[in-house]
Amino acid sequence: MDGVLGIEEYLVVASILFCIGLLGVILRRNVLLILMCLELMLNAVNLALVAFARYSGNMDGVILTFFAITVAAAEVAIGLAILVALYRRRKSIFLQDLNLLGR
Amino acid sequence: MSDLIAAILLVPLCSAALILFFFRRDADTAAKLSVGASAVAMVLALFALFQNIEIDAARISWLKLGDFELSFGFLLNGDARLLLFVVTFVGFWIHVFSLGYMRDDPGKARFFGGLSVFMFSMLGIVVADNLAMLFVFWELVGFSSYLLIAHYFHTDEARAASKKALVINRLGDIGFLLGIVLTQVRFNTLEFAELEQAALAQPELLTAGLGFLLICGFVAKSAQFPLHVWLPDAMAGPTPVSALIHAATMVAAGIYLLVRIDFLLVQEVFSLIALLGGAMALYAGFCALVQRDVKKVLAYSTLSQLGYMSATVAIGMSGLAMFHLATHAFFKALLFLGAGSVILGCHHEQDVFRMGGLRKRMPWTSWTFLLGVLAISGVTFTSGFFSKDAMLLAAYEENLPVFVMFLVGALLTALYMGRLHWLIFHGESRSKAARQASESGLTIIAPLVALALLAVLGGFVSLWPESLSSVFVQELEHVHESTGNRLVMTFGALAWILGLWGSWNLYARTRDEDPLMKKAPVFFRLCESKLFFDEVYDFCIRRPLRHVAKVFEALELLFISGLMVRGTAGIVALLGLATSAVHRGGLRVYALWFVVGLVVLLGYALAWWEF
Amino acid sequence: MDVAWEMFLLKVFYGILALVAILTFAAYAVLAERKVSAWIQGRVGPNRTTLPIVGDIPILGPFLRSLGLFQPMADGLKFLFKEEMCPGQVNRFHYHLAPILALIPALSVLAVVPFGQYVASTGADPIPLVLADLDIGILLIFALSSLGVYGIVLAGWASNSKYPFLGGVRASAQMISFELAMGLSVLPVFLWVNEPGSIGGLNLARVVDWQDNGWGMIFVQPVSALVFLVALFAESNRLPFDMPESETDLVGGFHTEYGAFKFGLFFTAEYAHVIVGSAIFALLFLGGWHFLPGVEDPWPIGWSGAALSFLWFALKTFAMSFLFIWVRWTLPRFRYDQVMKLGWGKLLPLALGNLLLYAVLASWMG
Amino acid sequence: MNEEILFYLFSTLMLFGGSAVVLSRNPVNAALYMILALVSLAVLFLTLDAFFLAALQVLVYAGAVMVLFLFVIMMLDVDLRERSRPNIMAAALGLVTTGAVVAILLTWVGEGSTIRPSVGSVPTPGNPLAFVTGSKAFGYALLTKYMLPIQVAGFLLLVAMVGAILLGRRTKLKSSEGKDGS
Repeated sequence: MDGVLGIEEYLVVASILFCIGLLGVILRRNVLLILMCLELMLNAVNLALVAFARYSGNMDGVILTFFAITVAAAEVAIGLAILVALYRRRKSIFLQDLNLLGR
Repeated sequence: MSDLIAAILLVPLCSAALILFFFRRDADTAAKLSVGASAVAMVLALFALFQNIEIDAARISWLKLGDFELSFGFLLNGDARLLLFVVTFVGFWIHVFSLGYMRDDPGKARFFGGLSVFMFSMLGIVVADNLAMLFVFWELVGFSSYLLIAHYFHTDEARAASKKALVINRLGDIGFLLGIVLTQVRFNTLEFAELEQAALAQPELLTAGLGFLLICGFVAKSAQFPLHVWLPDAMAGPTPVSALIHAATMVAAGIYLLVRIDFLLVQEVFSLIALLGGAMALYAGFCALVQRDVKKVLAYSTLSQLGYMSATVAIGMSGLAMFHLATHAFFKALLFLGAGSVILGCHHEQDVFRMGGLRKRMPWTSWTFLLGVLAISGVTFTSGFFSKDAMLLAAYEENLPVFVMFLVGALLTALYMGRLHWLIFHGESRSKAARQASESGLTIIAPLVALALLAVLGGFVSLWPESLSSVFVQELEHVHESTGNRLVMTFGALAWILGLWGSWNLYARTRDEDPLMKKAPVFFRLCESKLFFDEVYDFCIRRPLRHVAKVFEALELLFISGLMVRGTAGIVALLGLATSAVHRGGLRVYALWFVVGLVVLLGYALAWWEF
Repeated sequence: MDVAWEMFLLKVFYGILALVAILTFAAYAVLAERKVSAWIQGRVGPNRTTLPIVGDIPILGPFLRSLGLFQPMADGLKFLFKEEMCPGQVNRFHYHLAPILALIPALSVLAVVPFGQYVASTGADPIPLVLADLDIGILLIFALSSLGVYGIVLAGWASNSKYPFLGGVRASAQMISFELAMGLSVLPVFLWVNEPGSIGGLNLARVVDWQDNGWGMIFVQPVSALVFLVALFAESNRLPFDMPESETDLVGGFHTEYGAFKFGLFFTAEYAHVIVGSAIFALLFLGGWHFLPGVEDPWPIGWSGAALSFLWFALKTFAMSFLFIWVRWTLPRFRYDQVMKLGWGKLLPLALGNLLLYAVLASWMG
Repeated sequence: MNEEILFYLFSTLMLFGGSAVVLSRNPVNAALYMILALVSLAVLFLTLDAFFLAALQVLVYAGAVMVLFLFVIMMLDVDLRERSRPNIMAAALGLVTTGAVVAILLTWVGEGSTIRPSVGSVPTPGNPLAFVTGSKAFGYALLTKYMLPIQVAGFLLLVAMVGAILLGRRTKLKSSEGKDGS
């Protein structure tokens, strides 16, 4: 059974997920959704890391993912706090309304 | 006892600082603080003078550049002691006078702050023991006089006058600074004591050029020819300022400088100063004769008296100059304060032809002013008589042309001062303001009385304490022993009697216009034009300079403002415009660029792997 | 059919069995709730429902009827056959999704909850009866139960109505708050169980093993047990912490707009929560299926022993469930801010201090 | 065999969830799809024998992070649907560049290993940092090699907590000030 499922399958899935997230970041205007898409990208990287760890038989990648999850939690907490503060100030969470430069 | 001197110096400074930082809104406190500070300074100065203390050699290093070292120290010899007394004493009474004069002024706190700064810088000049320190305080005096002249900064006149004073003083100070630098280069020291020794040891180092440079400062500060034009204009300041600056202290600083550095000056310089001084005594007298503004009359009178002093210094009798400086400080301050009292009484009316008949309404002012007039005219046994007589004697012995000029000057002095007094206090009141005038309060009368006492009695040398009179008593005795004593005294008496009598005849029953204008119109107009000095300056200096300035302005507009400032700004702005086209705060655009960068990076990495 | 496939089918079978069991329990827990509340309030409770054949048995039938044992069936049928109402203002998709999301985590937790032991005749170590004997058991329970909040939040939001929304927001805040204290309260237990030299891990069965002398963990770590119990009440939204559905101020809380079968799902989910929570408490602190303190387990070898151990464990679980009901009908409700203060201000520091204390103790004892 | 089924099933689900996040107009839907993607990812972790991480993934991401997201979405309680369609140019450009990234990544991926080392359940004394299924390895790694990072991470969480509290509080003060002023 082993050997059928190689690392490249995981990496392909991870890179596709990463690009989906990236596309979301580029296309979406809602800051909330952009944050979510960033989380998607982060998770794609997590998947790749775990796959690397599993295929190299080493714990490091998994531990790194562990830290990534920790940091992501902190990041989301702060990001959402900023978002709520922004919303209270500007009554909008759409990027084009938050832009103070240009236009 | 440097500490005591330092205390005298620092008390006004502290007062100024306190007013600046804490009492700008609290004018009454500021005034009390300033007056208190000047009182403390006077008491300390009197204490220092009557204790006859010696100055130890304690010096504070201020600036050290390689071998070159600048330090602050105190030199308190005879003339410094005399001037210290004059400045603190007269300064104190002027402060007291200001309390009354400036009572309702909106800028009262600012004014008293300025007075304190001025006291500080003036005292600094008095006690300085080297040229560098003197120069620092010299500039501070210039700055504070600028502040005070511009007190009524909302009037164009005061603004222009303060600017003029500042610019002309800078002009002189440049020469002075160059002279100081040259002195340092030649003698490798700036201290008066060391300089004196060096000048005695190497007289060949003294040149006319050095002397001319050094007296530039004197010429500007003492408003001597040809830089005298600022002083009459400076009357735009409040009257106490005119009294303080233009009678007792600031203009005296020039004379004082001359006395301090007279060992550095050579004969040619002295000759020039003597000539200029004599001419000034004459010229200013003529100008004063036709002025309508009471303060301008006094200003030209000051110029004339300064001419006396500088010429006296130039003919080698600096002690007599200091003596006249002191007595002049008393009676000129008295006259200015009296004029201030009159102006206050007439609700800021300064035209003498709109006054008249004030004798009964302002008796104290009238009588003290009369004493001042007598003193300045050199009426026998007033202070002015003693000092002026001595100067006439000295001139008679040393330099006859100067003597003649002095004599005519003395006649003119009596003439215009008499004119002033008759016009103000005698005859009929010629305006509503004059008819409604009333005597001023105690804070104004007290200084008048105190200064009148000194103006009358200041000439008796025996009344002076030893430590103050030492500077001039010797020369005084010397000139009195000379042969022409009696002759000169007669001439002097003739001069004031003639002057006062003439003025009584001319002006005692004047109506609204100057009788001289009818009797000698050409002479009158010549005097009124002040010999076209302002016009000549305007034509010879201001207009050509304006053209030069226009050229420079064009250059600046083109190169500095245009090419360098706007040009660099333009380049930056262009760059900014270019970059801001990408950088518009669009988060998604940033992300896109990020991805593009990622693609490039990955592509590069991939290609690198395949190679 | 190969072995793996067989194992897979077996697990599916067991899973279905467990589901049926838990749903039955939940149904009867509702009955218990009603009966106990009636007794506490001096009433009789449901005693009318009966079944055609069983109820006709002479003495036993009326007795069962008076106990209300047939009531849950009637209730279930009622939920099933009521008209499915859907209010006009709701977000249809989320409105229907919410009860499903509420029930799934409550039930899926079962997978790692051991419910008995099987001792093989060879005299080997007893094998815990559990669907998935995972190393990370307690972590998975926390993970899955933390998903339960979505059902409530979504229900509150999708109802598009004020009170449900408030209930939903309250529920999510409360669950997030108390989850922390709960996790921290369990840590000392595992700290204690994972002595040096042991295999280590977060397996629940191992905790039960550690208590095989019959002395429950509650005697060793009473504070942990207290914090866990309080947090359990809050997590399952039971009184005195039933903020999300406090009838007096929010009408029905998040399920105000729900009726019929969807309401039944919420209902079931809540009781499933109660029962699973009771079971976990019994496992962690009451010694699981082990017999009384100081008494050797009397379970015989083989399947009969396994059944007995399961029954004993079920007894403990029911006792805990009874405690839940008892508390509900005894204590008044907290105010919302009091709940949050209790969570962050009291329980969390207490749990932290407790963890610190046991960490120090563990290192001191080697 | 099972793993393969799981992998294909859940990676499809995950990619579907991710795409739905990007495409859905309603943020609540997006959040729900996000949860789907995250849980699917947890299952993928399971297929990689990373049980602990899978549980953690569900606990932290699905259980806490996404609840926060939902919480904020509901708190703001406005119409969060995007009003305008995405810029065609931006969409095209984004598609092209991400496509390029995918292409490059995929060409890179082709040379991977297919050999999956067998794993034990607990770390061995000889190789304590080897990949194992048990959670004990985490404890071991975190307390030895990753001692400093774990402390830094803890500190980071503390800072984040303080920051979040501060951000929330300050805006509250600001808004009350605004009320006073108006």
